[in-house]
Amino acid sequence: EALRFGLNWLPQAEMCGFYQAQASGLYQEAGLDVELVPGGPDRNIPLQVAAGDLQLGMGSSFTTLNMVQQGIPARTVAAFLQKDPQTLVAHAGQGVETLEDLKGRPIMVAKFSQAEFWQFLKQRYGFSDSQLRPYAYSSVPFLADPKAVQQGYITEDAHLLGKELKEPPVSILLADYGYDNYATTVFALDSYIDAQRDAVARFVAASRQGWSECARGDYAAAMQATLAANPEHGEALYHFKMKQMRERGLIDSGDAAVQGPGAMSDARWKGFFETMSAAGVYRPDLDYRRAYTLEFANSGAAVATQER
Amino acid sequence: MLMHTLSVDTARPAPGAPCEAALPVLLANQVEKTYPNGTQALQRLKLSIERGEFVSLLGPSGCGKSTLLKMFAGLESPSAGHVRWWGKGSLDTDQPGQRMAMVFQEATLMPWARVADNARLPLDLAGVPKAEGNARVQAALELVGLGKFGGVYPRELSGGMQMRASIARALAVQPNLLLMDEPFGALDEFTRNRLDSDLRDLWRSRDLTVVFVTHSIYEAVFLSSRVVVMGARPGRVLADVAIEGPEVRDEAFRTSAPFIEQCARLSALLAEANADSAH
Amino acid sequence: MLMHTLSVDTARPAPGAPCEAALPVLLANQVEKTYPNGTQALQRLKLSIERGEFVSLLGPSGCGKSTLLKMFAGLESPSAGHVRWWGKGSLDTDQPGQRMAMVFQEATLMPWARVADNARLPLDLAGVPKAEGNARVQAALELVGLGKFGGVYPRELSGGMQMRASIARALAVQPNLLLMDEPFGALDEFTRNRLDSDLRDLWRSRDLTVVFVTHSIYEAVFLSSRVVVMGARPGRVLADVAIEGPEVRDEAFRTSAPFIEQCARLSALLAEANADSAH
Amino acid sequence: MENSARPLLADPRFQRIAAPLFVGLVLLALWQLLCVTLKVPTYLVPTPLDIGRTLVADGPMLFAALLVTLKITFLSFALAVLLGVIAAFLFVQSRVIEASLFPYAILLQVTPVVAVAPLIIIWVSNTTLALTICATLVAIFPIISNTVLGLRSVNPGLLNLFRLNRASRWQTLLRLRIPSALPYFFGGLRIASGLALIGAVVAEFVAGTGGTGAGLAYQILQAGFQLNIPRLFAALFLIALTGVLLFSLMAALARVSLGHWHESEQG
Amino acid sequence: MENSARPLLADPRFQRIAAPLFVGLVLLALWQLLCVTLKVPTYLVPTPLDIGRTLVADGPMLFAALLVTLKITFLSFALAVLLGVIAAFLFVQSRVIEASLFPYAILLQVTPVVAVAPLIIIWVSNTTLALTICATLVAIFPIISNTVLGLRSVNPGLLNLFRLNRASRWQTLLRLRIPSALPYFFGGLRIASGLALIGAVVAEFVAGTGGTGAGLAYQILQAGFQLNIPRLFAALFLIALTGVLLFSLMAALARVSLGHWHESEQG
Ligand SMILES: Nc1ncnc2c1ncn2[C@@H]1O[C@H](COP(=O)(O)OP(=O)(O)OP(=O)(O)O)[C@@H](O)[C@H]1O
Ligand SMILES: Nc1ncnc2c1ncn2[C@@H]1O[C@H](COP(=O)(O)OP(=O)(O)OP(=O)(O)O)[C@@H](O)[C@H]1O
Ligand SMILES: [Mg+2]
Ligand SMILES: [Mg+2]
Repeated sequence: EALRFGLNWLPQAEMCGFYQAQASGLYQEAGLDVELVPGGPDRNIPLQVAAGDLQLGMGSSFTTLNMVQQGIPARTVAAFLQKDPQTLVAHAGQGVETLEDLKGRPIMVAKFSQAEFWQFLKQRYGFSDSQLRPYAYSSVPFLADPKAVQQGYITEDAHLLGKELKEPPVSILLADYGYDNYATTVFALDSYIDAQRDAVARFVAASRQGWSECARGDYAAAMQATLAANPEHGEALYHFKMKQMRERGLIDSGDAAVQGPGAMSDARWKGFFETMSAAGVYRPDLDYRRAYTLEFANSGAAVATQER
Repeated sequence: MLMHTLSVDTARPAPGAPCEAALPVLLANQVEKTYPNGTQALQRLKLSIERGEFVSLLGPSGCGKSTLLKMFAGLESPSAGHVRWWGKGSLDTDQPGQRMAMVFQEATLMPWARVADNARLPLDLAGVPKAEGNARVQAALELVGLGKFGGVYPRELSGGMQMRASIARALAVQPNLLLMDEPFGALDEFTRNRLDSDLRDLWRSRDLTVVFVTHSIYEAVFLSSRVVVMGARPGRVLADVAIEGPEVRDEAFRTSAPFIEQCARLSALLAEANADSAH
Repeated sequence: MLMHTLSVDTARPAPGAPCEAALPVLLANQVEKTYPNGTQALQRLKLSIERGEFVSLLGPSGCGKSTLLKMFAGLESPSAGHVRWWGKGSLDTDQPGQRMAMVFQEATLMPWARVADNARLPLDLAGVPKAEGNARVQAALELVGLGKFGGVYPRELSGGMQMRASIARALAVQPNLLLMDEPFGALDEFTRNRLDSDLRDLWRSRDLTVVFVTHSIYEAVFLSSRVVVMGARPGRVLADVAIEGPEVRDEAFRTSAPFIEQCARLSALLAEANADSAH
Repeated sequence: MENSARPLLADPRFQRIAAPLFVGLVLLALWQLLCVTLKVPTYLVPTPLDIGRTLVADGPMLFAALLVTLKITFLSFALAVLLGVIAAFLFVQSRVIEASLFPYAILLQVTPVVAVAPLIIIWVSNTTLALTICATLVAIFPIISNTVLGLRSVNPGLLNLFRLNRASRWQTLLRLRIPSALPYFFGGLRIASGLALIGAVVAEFVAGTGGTGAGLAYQILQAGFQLNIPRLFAALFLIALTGVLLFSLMAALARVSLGHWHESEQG
Repeated sequence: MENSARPLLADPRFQRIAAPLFVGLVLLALWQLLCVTLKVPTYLVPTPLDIGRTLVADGPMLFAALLVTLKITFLSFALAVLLGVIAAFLFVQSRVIEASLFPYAILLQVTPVVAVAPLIIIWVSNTTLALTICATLVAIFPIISNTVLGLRSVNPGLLNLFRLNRASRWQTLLRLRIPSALPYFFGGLRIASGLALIGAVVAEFVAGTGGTGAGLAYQILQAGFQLNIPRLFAALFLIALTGVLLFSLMAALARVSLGHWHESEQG
């Protein structure tokens, strides 16, 4: 079974489980011929999936909600990061400790995120658009201004920004403040799922296995494959990211703690949808249940493979 | 020898021989030309030029000579009236015996091409084989005294040399109808006289009709079988004078009494034309 | 009246009056010119032109007349030898009494400017007040018969009219040194004769030195106090002939015996020059 | 053969407007037909009707965004013309100046906006200004390049005339080089007007703040993220329309300035 | 005043190379000095020495990336020239064709690559081809615009000469319009060469996959994310150098083709 899985960024540690499954032959064992297609800054993975160029894509809770809202039947079949690594970063010693401290401050936010976590912050914490400052794909403006706040990722903030700063920066993980977006999800068109139910199931199962190994710290194979595909990533950063993911329980907290990596729950989807529709991102009458299925990631079989 | 290379065409018909029901080579019938800015360059002009004639146009500066010549070349269309070529309403120079060439008032050379390439242009456009074209071009260049200048670019020539290059370009065509707009104005009298003689010889030896614009009365009388005097503002024909003279004209003719007499007569007509347009 | 507007300058010095230690207005000393492509246009040319002279250059096409004139205008620098203006090694036309103007062999008009604006250019560049400039330009345009054409664009003029516009541009400067490169070549004989007379009158009435290139021997004799005959390849002075004639020259002079005699003499010299360059 | 009572269809002014509209209509019809018969899904390529509906429905929002983008476009275009022309004037003063500085003008063109935007953001806190600078960087080079070319393409005879009359550098520039350069300059304007527009969009992509006061680039990005492809195309349509209008404006300017003398505007 | 044994310093060919190098050295020295005295942190603006060191240290990697970018640049430049010239030939056949189609050529210029790249990627699976198409879109318009302008800027006297000799459309194009258009065409090339380069970089940003076979854009992107600013500047330097070399190549081409007759290449 040949299958193209579109990653939403250049190969990096946040995709550990997939590379692990690929490199250690889990996909092959499952009878799948998986190609991990690297993404880039402005690639539109959902569009490529919708067009059939890719069979599976990597996204977040937003992805399939957007698709369903636009009348493209697609579902999230697994979510491998229970906590979105999204952070807001500030310099140390600027009086920033909690999310509330950032209210009213200028924040550099990528446009990509403005329809996502920014809407959550506006809705839940009363942030306003007047705080927005441009984020030009670079942290240099942040470094240059001690008062600056920018978006970041818990997996890399301290490592990347820290080396240029005297004190490590303050990272506020939005997931800790009720931002329950699933990250590193796997999604596909309904039509594909219906036609290739078995292949999807095997892909999710093998990926769960890969992610379980990553969560345990067995990620050597994944790292090697990732660095081969993206030499600029660097080994040190990879280790740092893995450490962060494991320490912060990004992979195996929440539903995954019980049901294994990739698991999701109706309640969390409902809560997330209600928050975002209240923020005006989605029509309140949108049937959010059509944006995911628990059929694959929450199956008992998956838990069993985890304990192979 | 040069003359020979440039006159391989059929010899000119015996004068008076009935040719193609004697249709004029050129006929301008009640032609008017008003330029977009409102200048009326020609007014109800009527002129017929028979095969084998050598007609010179004389007239004050700005009287419409170039306009008329361009109309004869098919480059301007009349605002009223019409022009006929060999009896037809449009030019078809592919027809044998109906080849046309023109020397413009400016040299009009392509700055990017060498002199020989400039002169060969009409031949290239007509698909004349390279070897034959080169021979004809070289002959024409030598005729105008530029035999050694085929390889230089136009901007390396003096004004008179540029004009001669453009004359060579027209001669290389071996035309049956040759329109020349002040071709020898920028040449010294010596060269001019020589080219006058050469042109007259060429005309005599071939089936060639020439319409020649000049400001030199002497040149007009020396060359022409007929001189048309034009008046200005608006341009029109004031006088149409047949020139008496021997078939073969040489330096002796230039100093003969009939020559001087006819020059004087044209001079008077021209003075009238000038007075007329200055009124 | 026209003449008056164009000759407000100081009257010309009495002939023979000692002026500025009698330094020549123009001096070409052993001047050579070899163009980058190797053509030797001038060879060891020596020529001195005194204040108040009217010198014509005659010579076969391509003998270096334009090159020499451009050198006199400071537009070409000699490859060897040197040129002096009023005894100095460089031109300084801001000096009173040392204004220069030139008529090029081509009309050289700015296509984007109307005729009057074209003619006013040198005055504008010299900072002449608008009103005075306009008056001088209008007078000059009327002198050349373009009084009604100040408002049109160059491309709406005939070839001869363009040339006259460029003559008007030079005359409006009221120069003390006037360099003219075949200015009247594209004009009918009537207009040409009139402008010849006008130019001669202008020259007589002002402190004006003229260097005049022409192909017309008659014109050269009629106008000049001196005629220089040049030979070609390489360009050099073959003869330097003082012209005898009355101070005031009119149509009668054109038919006088001395006139015809001098023309014949120059014609012979010119034929020599041509034979010389054709050898 | 001229005819003063020319029929409307043969009038060049009419043609200039009607012909592209006609071609446009044909293309749109074809597009609609293809989409419908091949059942192309809307999220892949929307039909012109879909786009039209979106244009109407999202009109106010898109139009507001367009105005923001237009502001940057005009500011940067004006700046590019001003600075570009000054640079060209400078370069044309001597071959040595040109040789020394032209390579550094090329830097302006070949440096990706993405790479310099972060630095610009640091130095310029005003977003409009930052965006204008970015877009100017994109638009300026064709102006410099074409203007220099034009200022050099001077009839040598006229140059002699000016030298003869002891014209100062400044006079030669003003009265000879500038008029001679106009055809090239307008060619540069035609290219730069489009680049200023695209520069404004790119600058917004990279350095825009987004949010409420954002321009068309933001709308395009968000529509892309949210797979609202009809809106994306509607925004693209507005940009294209602006580009065509800008171009026509430049062409009209060239016609007015050159029509009476330069051959490029004849016939 | 010419001198055959001209001293080296006055030789224009020498000046053309030495002058910009000299200016460059002065600017680099100034930059170094400013960075050192003002203690500008490396992550903000690295010193030229830092950049040089990085260039040496990361040389093989950067050079490999440069080759990838160059490939796209050349492919798209060639394609832009080919298609642009064909389009220009077409447009110049009649004012109606030009009026009908020129607005659609403008679309090529004003459509942001970022917006169309996702669609192109879907239709064209070969990455090199997809990148080439994107970069071609960026580079083609100046070629079309300048070439059309040039093909129209024909001496009316020469046009008469060709009409007189019953030259076919094709002959007129080949022997009159094309030579007349060359100065404008080379002007277009000068602009387009830089745009092809920047187009290749932008296309890689937008549509590239990154990884081992990736070009300079990937290096810039990654260096930016990882705050390896010296490497970012080293990559930018390589792009700038390529741009200048491309430009010089076009200028040399123009000099060879036009030097013997066109005034823009004289003096
Ligand atoms: N393109 C044009 N637009 C407007 N008027 C023009 C145009 N060409 C010529 N004219 C006008 O038409 C008249 C005749 O011009 P034409 O060139 O035919 O004169 P010509 O007899 O050849 O003069 P010359 O002996 O000076 O060459 C002139 O008054 C001129 O101003
Ligand atoms: N720019 C140039 N480059 C090379 N050779 C040139 C250049 N200009 C003129 N020449 C050559 O120099 C010689 C003299 O040219 P010049 O223009 O001075 O002649 P002229 O006496 O004015 O001729 P005419 O009466 O035809 O105008 C000619 O042989 C010409 O070919
Ligand atoms: Mg004429
Ligand atoms: Mg000359």
